[in-house]
Amino acid sequence: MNQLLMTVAKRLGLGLFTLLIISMVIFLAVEMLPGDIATEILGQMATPEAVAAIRQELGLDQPIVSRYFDWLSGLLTGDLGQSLATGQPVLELLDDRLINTLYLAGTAALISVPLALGLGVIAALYRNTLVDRAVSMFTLSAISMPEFFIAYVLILFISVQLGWIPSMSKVDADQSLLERLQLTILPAITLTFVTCAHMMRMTRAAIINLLSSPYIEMAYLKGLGPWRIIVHHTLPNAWAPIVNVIVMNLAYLITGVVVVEVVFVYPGLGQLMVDSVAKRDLPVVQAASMIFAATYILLNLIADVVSIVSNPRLLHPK
Amino acid sequence: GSTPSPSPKRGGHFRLGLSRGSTTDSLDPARFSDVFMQSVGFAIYNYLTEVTPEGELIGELAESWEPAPDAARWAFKLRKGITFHNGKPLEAADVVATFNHHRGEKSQSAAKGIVDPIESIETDGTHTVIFNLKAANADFPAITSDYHMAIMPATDGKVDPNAGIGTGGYILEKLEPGVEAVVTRNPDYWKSGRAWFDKVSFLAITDAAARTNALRTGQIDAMDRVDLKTVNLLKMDPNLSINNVDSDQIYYFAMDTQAKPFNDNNVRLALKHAIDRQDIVDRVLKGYGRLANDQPIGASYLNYADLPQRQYDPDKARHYLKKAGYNSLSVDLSTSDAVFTGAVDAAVIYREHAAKAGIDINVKREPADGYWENVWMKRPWSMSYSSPRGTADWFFSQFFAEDANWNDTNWQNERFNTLLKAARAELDAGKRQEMYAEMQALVHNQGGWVAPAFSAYVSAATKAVGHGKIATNRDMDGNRIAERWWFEG
Amino acid sequence: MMMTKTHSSEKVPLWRKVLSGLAEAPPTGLLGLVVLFTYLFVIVFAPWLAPFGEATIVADAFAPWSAEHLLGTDSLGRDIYSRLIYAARNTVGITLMATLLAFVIGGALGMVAAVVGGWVDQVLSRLVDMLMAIPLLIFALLLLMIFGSSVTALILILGCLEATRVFRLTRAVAMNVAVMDYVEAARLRGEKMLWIIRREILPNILSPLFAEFGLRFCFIFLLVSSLSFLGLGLQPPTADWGAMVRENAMLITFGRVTPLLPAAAIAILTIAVNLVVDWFTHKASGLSK
Amino acid sequence: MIDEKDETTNRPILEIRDLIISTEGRKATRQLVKSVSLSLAAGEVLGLIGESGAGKSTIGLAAMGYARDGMRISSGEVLFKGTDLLKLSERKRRQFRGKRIAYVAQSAAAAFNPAHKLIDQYTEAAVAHGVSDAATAENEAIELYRELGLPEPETFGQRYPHQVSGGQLQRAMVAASMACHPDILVFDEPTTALDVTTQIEVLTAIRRTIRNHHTAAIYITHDLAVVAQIADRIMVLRSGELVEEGKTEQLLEQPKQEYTRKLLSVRNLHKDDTGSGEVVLSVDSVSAEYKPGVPVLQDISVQVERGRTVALVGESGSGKSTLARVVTGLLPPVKGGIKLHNAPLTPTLKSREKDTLRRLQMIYQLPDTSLNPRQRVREIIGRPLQFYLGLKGQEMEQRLKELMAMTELEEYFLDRFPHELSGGQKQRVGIARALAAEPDLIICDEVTSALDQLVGEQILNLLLKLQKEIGMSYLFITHDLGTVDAIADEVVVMRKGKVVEQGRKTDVFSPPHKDYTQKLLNSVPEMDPQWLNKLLAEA
Ligand SMILES: Nc1ncnc2c1ncn2[C@@H]1O[C@H](COP(=O)(O)OP(=O)(O)OP(=O)(O)O)[C@@H](O)[C@H]1O
Ligand SMILES: Nc1ncnc2c1ncn2[C@@H]1O[C@H](COP(=O)(O)OP(=O)(O)OP(=O)(O)O)[C@@H](O)[C@H]1O
Ligand SMILES: [Mg+2]
Ligand SMILES: [Mg+2]
Repeated sequence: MNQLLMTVAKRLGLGLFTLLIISMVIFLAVEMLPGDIATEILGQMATPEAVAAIRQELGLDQPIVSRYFDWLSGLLTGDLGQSLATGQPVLELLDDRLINTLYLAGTAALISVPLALGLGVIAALYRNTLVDRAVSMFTLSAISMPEFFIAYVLILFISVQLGWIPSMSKVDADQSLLERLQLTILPAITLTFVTCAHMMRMTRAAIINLLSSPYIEMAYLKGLGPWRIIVHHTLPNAWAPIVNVIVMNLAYLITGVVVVEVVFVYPGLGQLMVDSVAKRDLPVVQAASMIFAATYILLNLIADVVSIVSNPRLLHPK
Repeated sequence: GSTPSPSPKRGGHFRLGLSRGSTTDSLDPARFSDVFMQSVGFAIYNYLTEVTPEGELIGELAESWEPAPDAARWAFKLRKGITFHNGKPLEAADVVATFNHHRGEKSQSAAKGIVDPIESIETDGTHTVIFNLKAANADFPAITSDYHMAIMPATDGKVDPNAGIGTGGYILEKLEPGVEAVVTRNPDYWKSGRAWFDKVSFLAITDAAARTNALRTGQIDAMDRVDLKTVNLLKMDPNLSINNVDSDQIYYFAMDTQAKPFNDNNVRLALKHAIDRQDIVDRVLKGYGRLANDQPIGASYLNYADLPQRQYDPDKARHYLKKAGYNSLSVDLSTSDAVFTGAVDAAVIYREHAAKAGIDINVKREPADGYWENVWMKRPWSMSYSSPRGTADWFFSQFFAEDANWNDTNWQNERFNTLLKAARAELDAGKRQEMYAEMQALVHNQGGWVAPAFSAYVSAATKAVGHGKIATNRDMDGNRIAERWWFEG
Repeated sequence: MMMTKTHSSEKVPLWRKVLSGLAEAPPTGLLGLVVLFTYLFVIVFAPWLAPFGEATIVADAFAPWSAEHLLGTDSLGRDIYSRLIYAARNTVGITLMATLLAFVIGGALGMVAAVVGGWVDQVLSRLVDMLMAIPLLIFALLLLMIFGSSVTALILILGCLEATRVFRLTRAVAMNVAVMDYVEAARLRGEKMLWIIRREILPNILSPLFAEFGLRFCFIFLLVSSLSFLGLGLQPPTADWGAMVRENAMLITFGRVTPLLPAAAIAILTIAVNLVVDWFTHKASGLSK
Repeated sequence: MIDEKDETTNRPILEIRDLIISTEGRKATRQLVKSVSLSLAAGEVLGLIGESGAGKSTIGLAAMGYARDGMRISSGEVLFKGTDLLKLSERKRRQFRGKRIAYVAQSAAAAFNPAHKLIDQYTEAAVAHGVSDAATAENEAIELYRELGLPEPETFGQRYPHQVSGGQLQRAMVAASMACHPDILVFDEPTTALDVTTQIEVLTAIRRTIRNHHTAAIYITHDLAVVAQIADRIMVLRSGELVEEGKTEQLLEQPKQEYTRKLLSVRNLHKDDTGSGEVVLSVDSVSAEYKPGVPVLQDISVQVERGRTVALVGESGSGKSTLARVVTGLLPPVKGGIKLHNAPLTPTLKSREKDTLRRLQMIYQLPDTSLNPRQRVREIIGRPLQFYLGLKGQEMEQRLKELMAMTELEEYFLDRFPHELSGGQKQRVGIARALAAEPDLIICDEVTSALDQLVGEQILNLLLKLQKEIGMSYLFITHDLGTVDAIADEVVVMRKGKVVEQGRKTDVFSPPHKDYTQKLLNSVPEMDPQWLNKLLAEA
């Protein structure tokens, strides 16, 4: 157990270091991209004088190194700065959207992870039968469609033709949890379609990969039923690869859903990120990127921890 | 559009889905960039002047204005008894502060170029503002109707551009950039017969399908930018009406007239003859637009000159090509869907047309991100668009004058430049018309624009929504949809 | 060297092995192969199979299905059937190359990380963590700036992006092989790392890599067209399935099936690839029931 | 504990009639078991012996109505108290497995699910079959654990499989097989993977359990000495066919078949002392550790002379393999040095010359993991030839043939993959690979323990032959004292990382012994069916 804590601590430290590097890379990257906030805000209307004035006002004429360290020291004191475009504190901008994003990711994960696991188990159980083929074909077809397309189809049937759920998922802080859930369900289902296949296929593969293990044969010889063998004897040993894929998909649910946000008009972080990159609103880009990167690092860490916890060899060393 | 309803009704919550909202939107009128904030701006602010649906310039906060004594000095008289949402009465000082927000060394305004011709502003009493211009300009009053020039209250000679306080028909309740803006009716609005709704929500809905679905399922009452590819299908919905508003928003291909091979006017003429404008209007705009004639001034402008329409003529194109010494020509055309929806399609169709004239147009789709910085005005041939400006002078000064900021064709025409300056100071309407006609002909024949089409503003609304004649100067009824529209009884 | 010299003495010629392999194949695997070959056929003979040109405007927009235009026309009036055929040619190649590139880069580095271990592994793994954690948009824009927007750049960018995922998988499975006695034996012999990777590790991790290939291929397929908004890669009027779905997607909102056609083309390809992949992985799992 | 048993011993509790099992697949099927019949009376123990691949496990599993993946029971009957298991549905059959007939697998380490506690794997079958509830089953488990001499029986079950030693695990498996009080137990080589001392523990436990619970059993092994201790009756199998059958004593004393005689005549190897005085390898007071501060080897000194064999013996985990790793340079020692031909070796592998690497070769315990499954034999053996000696073309081909001949392999095996070879053949490929480098010394890490006796014998013979012919030296790691006796010149006995005793084989193996050596020696099973009894009586 102590060793586990040590591993986690070490990885957290490394994660923080990675975050630091990422913050530099992103700072540099946005710097290197053509244009800056001044030209982007003014757009087609930009005159050199106005651009220069904005740059000066926002301190963009300072050397990048000093701006980076200003940002960093701000970060360390819990000050993420202000949006260059709107002047609003970055924290305020992120707040609601982060919650929305997590809510959507959470709902989607609650549907898709158990579903993918279930389907994966069923496919493994009935491997190479019609059931297996059907599950595979369905999920594979789902990931062959661009996500916006899946969204359109869902909206067509559920919102336009049946009128069950509104096509716009405009959630806000005042809604009750239930209202929110209703509005989040369509984007969540879309994301389920998008992520299910990967997790399901990996579950299936990881389980099948273990089916020739001696302890599975032993379980058969104990006279156990196929369900119990798969769920009780195979799955616990297959977690490591499965969790890795789950985590990859969770990361995607949090960091990569801008298209779904756009189609369902869902106010999440993705849209904020895209707009801010387009406008080169560095403090917002930087903050959102940090959230995404931290998500990624944290989830990877969780995957590693789950791999350890699910493996008694690592959890209870001799 | 549908027939104007005779009986506007007060009340209701109007929900408007708009395409171009962004999380970086700001309340500062100096930074308004697209239809979303412009529409919000026209709901909460008033301007000195207003363009009517008929295209006429009338006073809004200004009661009247006159050149005093020549066109280099303009005096605007303000209406009396108007108060801002915060209760402060409107005075000349507010106007001065507002304009100063856009002017000066330190200005960060997108409208800096527009107010540049102003030398100084002064007040004459509490309700008169005097603009001293650097040079005479007969068209000056028009620029005060520009969407950036929203009048805001001043404290100590300065405006707070982010407060969102104006004199308009609606009071800002909240702005969530990139999501929505909500305004409620200003109970003390000074205009009568305007601002009918109790409440208006402006919803940022970037995706055309999402807007369409929202409208079809009754989650919004009106939307901008109908997807032209499917407009015919949308038309079949009996509950909706499609508004096809003719406008002078122009789509064009800008050639650098200093760069090879476009420095030869014969090549330019060849390319101008190598495009089937009607086909572009039909296929890209699905008929929602008009033919353009390689120059920006459209029928809605005061000084429009009706030049003969240039036709698609591959033979003539070949002829000019030969004159320039080419048997065939291969050129790169830079484009992106960032220019306008369908820009890439337009380029692809043009390519097919030009092929018949022996011209090989190599369509290069450039990154949408950074298109205006890296591609437009940088590549020898790129695509662009422009919304109409109030006057021919305004447009020419920004795009075709030798020192224009956006002289995207790098065009240096002496005759044109002389005419442009002279026309500005000319107060005789007839003479001005002559001069502008000649300038339009110059651009048409020698300029670097291949301009195939003026696009219409195509919006949609439920049949429950009523409106009068829809203005053509800007999208969504001149951005004044909140003020001018209503729910039918 | 040795192998080339002595291969001649091998008893079973390749075609024989292929044939006997095919005879062993499960029906679904065969089905997958048949589909893949059909696609290959279409790709090779596209100009002969397509009744109209890829970019030629031949009729009114959205002409209905007819004898002349089997699947109707698109929003500009181009023949959809012809474009579907040409699109196979344009995208499959790019996707395949990008996927291969991703597997070459990610696979090679993943194996190096697993075999060498220690700080090399740490550095590579953290680097990949980092690359994956940088938002796709910024990453893509950055690469776009560095490599430009040609087709080559597109392949490079997709390859780099996806290589990170492949790296993680390869590293994980190669780790399991790297501890085998035969790898230790090769080390004891004094073999260079390259040889160990090429001859000892790689042949043993092909099957999980294959499985991943089946899914990656599909992901990259979709990425190709979703990156097109950045102005990357395939230039108009070149047809690609992803873009065809995108261009006509709005139609589905009105219940028209046109955009389903290219989507189905992608789906069938994905399923076929995965059927074949299933066959390979199953062969390697040691199960036959 | 004992539930109702069929008392009529003359009526068999299990009968297998004309069982034919063949491979499954599209290729031409092959018969793995060719019409075998057997019967088992209640309380009787039937020994099933034969070389590797003879079909022992296959028959054992068939007794439970089960065929491994890739095989099919094509005909025959498996009658359990008159019910033909093969005619039942899978669901019905499941009610017999684990409940009436239980299985004890060869490798408990592999057959226990690593994810669950031992106790849960005990109670599982009992609960699933409705024999008892979890609490009762747990109590019974504790009782059995105690009976089997497992440490701390009350809490033993709370451990995970990896937390107990191999011998304990195997006993836990025996216990788990008893959870439903089955009528028949099938033991599939339950002691093969264990070292001698542990083997005794398990064997004793099994015997006690069978006797106490009056359970019938099928005991599968390839070790006659083991089966002699436990079986009432023995069946000898070869290539899926019955060779001979008889009462244990009778079969051991008067085998009728040549094959059985061959099985019995193992361990008749003998070697002469072939010392030369020329020291090839010398390990000088080496200490090593994996984790700082936890020494795995302490002060080991070993010398190997040219043409001689030094055997390294000791229980599992005593550090034998670790010493091999230190010598080969995989694990740098923390103290001490290693000399090859009196020239000091650098501690790490990387810094060693190619020629030094060539001189020291290694053969691994498990040919399955030491031969790359994706390389043909030609490449496996050819690589060192090419790598060290730069051979190619005709020369290489010539040498390959010589090596194949030397290791008694058919030439056409060159184009096979390892999985197309039998266990003994694979191990010979490993030897050929080592020989290809023309080394001065070969380290053999348990090269025969995974092989059946006949094959192991052949391998040892081969090694001896090579020693005689080309004066090869071996550092021979094993836990099998029989093997040591057969081939070693010198013996080093290790325990917990230290040398306990060391010297000429004749000295070490003749009394007086050190305690530990004595224990090791006593643990080697002998063919005498009474050996175990005597041993236990002594203790
Ligand atoms: N899954 C399988 N599919 C096909 N053939 C198999 C399979 N498993 C084993 N065999 C073959 O069946 C034969 C009998 O195998 P079995 O495992 O019963 O032998 P065994 O006598 O138990 O040998 P060992 O002592 O090595 O355990 C062998 O020739 C083997 O190659
Ligand atoms: N890679 C390793 N890291 C840490 N400890 C190890 C490692 N390999 C072996 N050990 C430990 O070192 C000790 C000696 O192990 P070694 O493998 O040398 O034993 P052995 O005598 O060869 O046993 P066996 O007969 O089971 O092969 C054991 O306690 C083992 O747990
Ligand atoms: Mg066996
Ligand atoms: Mg060992």
